[in-house]
Amino acid sequence: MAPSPPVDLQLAHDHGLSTDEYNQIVQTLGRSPTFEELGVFSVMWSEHCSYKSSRHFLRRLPTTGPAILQGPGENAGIVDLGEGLAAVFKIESHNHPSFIEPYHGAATGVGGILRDIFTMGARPVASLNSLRFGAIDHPRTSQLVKGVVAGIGGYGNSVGVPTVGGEVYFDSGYNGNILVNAFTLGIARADRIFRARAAGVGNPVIYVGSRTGRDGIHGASLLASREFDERSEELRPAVQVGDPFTENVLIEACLELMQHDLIVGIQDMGAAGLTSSSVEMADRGEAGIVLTLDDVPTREEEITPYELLLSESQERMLIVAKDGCEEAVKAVFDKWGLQAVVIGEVTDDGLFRTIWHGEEVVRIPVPALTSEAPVYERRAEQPSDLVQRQQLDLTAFPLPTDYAEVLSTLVTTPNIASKEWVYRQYDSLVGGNTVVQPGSDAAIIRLKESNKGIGISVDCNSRYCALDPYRGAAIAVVESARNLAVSGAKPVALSDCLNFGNPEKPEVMWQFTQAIDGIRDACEALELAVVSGNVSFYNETDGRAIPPTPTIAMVGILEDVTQHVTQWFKHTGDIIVLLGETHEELGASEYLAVIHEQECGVPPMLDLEREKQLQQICLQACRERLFSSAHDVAEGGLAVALAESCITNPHSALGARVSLQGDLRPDALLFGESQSRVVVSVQPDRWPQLQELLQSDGLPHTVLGEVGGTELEILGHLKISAASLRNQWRAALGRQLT
Amino acid sequence: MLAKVYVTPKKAILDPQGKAIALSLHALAYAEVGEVRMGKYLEVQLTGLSHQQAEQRVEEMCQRLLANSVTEDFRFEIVEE
Amino acid sequence: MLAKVYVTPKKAILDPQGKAIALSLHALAYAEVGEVRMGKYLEVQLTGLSHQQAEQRVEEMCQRLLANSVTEDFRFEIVEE
Amino acid sequence: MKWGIVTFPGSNDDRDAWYCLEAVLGQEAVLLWHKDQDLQGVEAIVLPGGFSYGDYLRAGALARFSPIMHSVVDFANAGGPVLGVCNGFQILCESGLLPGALVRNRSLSFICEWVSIRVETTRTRFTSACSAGECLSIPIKHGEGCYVADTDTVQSLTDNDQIVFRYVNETGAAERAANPNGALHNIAGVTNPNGNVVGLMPHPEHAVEALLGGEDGRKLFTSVFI
Ligand SMILES: Nc1ncnc2c1ncn2[C@@H]1O[C@H](COP(=O)(O)OP(=O)(O)O)[C@@H](O)[C@H]1O
Ligand SMILES: [Mg+2]
Repeated sequence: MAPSPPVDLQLAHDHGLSTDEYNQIVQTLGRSPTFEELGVFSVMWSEHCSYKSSRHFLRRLPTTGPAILQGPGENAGIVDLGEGLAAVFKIESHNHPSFIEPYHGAATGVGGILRDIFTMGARPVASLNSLRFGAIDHPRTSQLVKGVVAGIGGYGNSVGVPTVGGEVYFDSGYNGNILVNAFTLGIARADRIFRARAAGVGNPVIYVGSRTGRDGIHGASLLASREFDERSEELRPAVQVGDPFTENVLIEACLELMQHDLIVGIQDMGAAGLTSSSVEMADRGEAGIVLTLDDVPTREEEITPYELLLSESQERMLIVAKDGCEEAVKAVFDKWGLQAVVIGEVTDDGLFRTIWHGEEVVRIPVPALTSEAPVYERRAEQPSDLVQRQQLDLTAFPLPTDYAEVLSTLVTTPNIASKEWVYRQYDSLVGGNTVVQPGSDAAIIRLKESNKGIGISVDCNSRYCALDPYRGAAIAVVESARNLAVSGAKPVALSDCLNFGNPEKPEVMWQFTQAIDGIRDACEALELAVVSGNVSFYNETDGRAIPPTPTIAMVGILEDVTQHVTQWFKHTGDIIVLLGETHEELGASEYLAVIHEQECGVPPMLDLEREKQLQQICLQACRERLFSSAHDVAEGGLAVALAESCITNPHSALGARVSLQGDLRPDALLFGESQSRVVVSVQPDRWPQLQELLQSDGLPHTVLGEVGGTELEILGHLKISAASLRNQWRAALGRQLT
Repeated sequence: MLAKVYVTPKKAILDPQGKAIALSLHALAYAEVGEVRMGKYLEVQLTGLSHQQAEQRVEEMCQRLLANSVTEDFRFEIVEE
Repeated sequence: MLAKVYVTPKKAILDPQGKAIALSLHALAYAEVGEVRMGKYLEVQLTGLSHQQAEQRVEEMCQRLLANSVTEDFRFEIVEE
Repeated sequence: MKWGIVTFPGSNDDRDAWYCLEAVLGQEAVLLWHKDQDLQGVEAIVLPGGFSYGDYLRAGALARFSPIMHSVVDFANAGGPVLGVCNGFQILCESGLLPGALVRNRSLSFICEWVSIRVETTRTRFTSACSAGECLSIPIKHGEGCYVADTDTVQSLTDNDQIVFRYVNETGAAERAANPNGALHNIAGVTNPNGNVVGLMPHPEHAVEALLGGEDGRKLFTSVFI
């Protein structure tokens, strides 16, 4: 085996550590670190594991509430569902790996988030994903989309967790950095939550799951460097490849294990594998941990202790068992054909220690890797060109002559076109709980154990965020909440995935802090808590950062799942009503971007009080079963929302005849994206009751017209066959992805 | 002319299929079986190329499409039929 | 000892993967490409067998597990390393 | 009536089939572990959907050798009703209990959607409660559901009335456009000569509750016990 290289400042730099950080390490240890220790520090102090640039600002987010059982800090957040049940959920990014190898990158992203959920004792019951790709005509986009979607399906379908929703956007801002954010929700018994704690001196530390290979080792550049170049090509770090079959049995085995009283703590091995899992468990348990690396099951010969500590091989878990329960634990995993090996024990010395060939190669105080890791309050500065990009002079844009033409162009633009091409490749039914499949504003699943249901929606309009990160992030929160409210699910908590560029750049840091404040203010107004999340920085290529993308995954509850509502028109003769008001707002709209090829102006203004009022009304109307359909107005504005109400029924199209009042520019009236608006349809005999509700509450609303016929007609503006519009809308994405 | 292309998972890359197949063979009492690796085998019909051109074109096809350079190795042979 | 096993789709069975690859190759302007067939290539490590035993054992593995007689043909070679 | 649902490692819809039978249809249902041989006296068996052994090598190829399959084969040969759904259908073909094989979808991609299938024969244990020509709305979710068999096999399937379901359009016609995966003659399910072993790609256990999109799948199960 090749000898470890000498540890010096240069090597520290190769590991991505700054000079100050290296000095802090030497100071903490009172000596220079070993090669293995340097590796451990470099991963534990990496942005990914330490949140060193974001931690300070994340403290601003509201994280508590009556229904919140677990906020940020554990593997996932937990919400109380009542009746002794809890929802465990989190969203996580797998952006960089997915760009390098779309299939395996996306697949292992799904595998990783699943482990975060079942490690807490929850059975995963629903996954969603939020995807961002470059311009659809960019040479790499098509292959990336196909690879990512196949990877999400390939893993999720096989592992047996339904993929019930998500979002996909295309924007040239992602040409060099795609985003793959994966969300999973699991159901646990509120009194049977498991946490990632190492406690009880002498308790055995047990390694379970796949063997360790050289997958995704972080010191890639290093291993390929001078000291090692006699090592052959195969010894280079390898991309992680997921094994959904192993994950499938790992889930069953872990959930079965948790039925018995055998373990103290359990943690998945995610980023920085063995190192972060054991260090985090020791940290949470305020204990120490010692591992004998020689006992770690390996896939290849000649793996070094450095590689064992940093490998990111998939489908592995770390368990702290009760002393004496080793055999019982092994028996459970053996039943499922999995390996369980004791590799260490819990200590009281507060140290992370690892032994290799009888020698101590790592000896680090646990807090040095966690609470005492560097935290940066980086400089934030508004981008110099922002004000200029926010300018918008509508008089510069001539009114279109054919609005029907504009509408069909909009419903076939990749960001609005049907995502059926994507979600039909996902098993959205396994588990037998899917009440509303992909295709409506929110996914709805039922709880077998009760009458309740859960609604989930992921949203972020990154064009809004690029032009105003504060308002854009606030809108992401209210839109995902609105998607739930119009579906009958009361929003309770969210998980956020904050995707940004290089935080060492003041403009990026400014976008980040603005987005945090936007999320905070929207959450406080709507009484929502952030219970889990993930930060992904350095989404940047050749100095070009992605548009700020704070993806919001919102979870809501239906007390009675049969009260859910879908977005498409149901019956001829139903009355169509617009809830909310339309203003002359075309800034940052899909209409400007697609029809006038301009991405400028400010996003629509947001009145949080009005939004709250709207959502409460929608929830009450759903409870009283007043809506035949309800669909929030988003990209493409009112005309597109009406069109979607006509054409998104999975089986067929249904026409409508409406007239829009208002002395706005027609294009703003039709395609403006004013917030806090919902298109609903109501059976005539229920309209009086709804009208009374709206009037007593003083929510602005307008009767637009009536459902029926084969055409969508917006009097004085357009008339178009609903069936043909539906066909164009369904075929558009697949056609453009050739 | 026929190109026989063999695409195999890189040595250090996990091969879940090979692993599962090996386990099943053991279960079927083929104790003699050690590691199993599973890859792809492609037969590509070619026309109107010299052997040398074929060599160079197929090499290129493998790099561009037939093999995933991140996870797979490839080798091929050109045979006249 | 190593068994190299080649599993190919029967001529009668349509091979959508091979077809798709041929199309992509044409799209990449490899006009010389005719039909493409895609099959599996397995490498099975063997220990403690005579060459003859290996021949007979691997034949059996193919018939029982590695190939599906309805849709696939197989052939293999045993190589000493 | 007592049903057994086999859990292979990687089975996914085993719990769904159990819930369908036990909770929705009020049957007694037990999960049978793939390593066991004892069928616990069940009177009907379901080989569920999912990805047994990850579908590695070929869907169903590895599961077929699980110890429990010996008992399932004996049970089937003795005339016991056996239903193979999706991966279960693939396992039945791999183990020779049903003719033909299932290969990659023509589109090469996984497909999850509700489809319409037409009942071609009511003489099987799982279609006796249906009427011939009746169309059922049932979801499919598979990547390897393209049914293939050689010409002689197809001929004998036709001659012996062994084709049980075909994919059809909304008017009940088995046209090409209604074929989601390229299956030969739109075949969605087949049976053995006896009619006691049935395999199909669609998931009847996922079409038994109105709340979840439809109840047409019930008939396949009620056929056995009513
Ligand atoms: N990547 C995806 N995976 C699964 N479903 C998706 C994906 N992208 C979009 N969908 C589904 O397509 C429908 C439309 O998506 P979208 O237009 O983003 O909805 P909304 O604008 O209401 O948030 C939703 O039901 C969504 O769940
Ligand atoms: Mg919406």
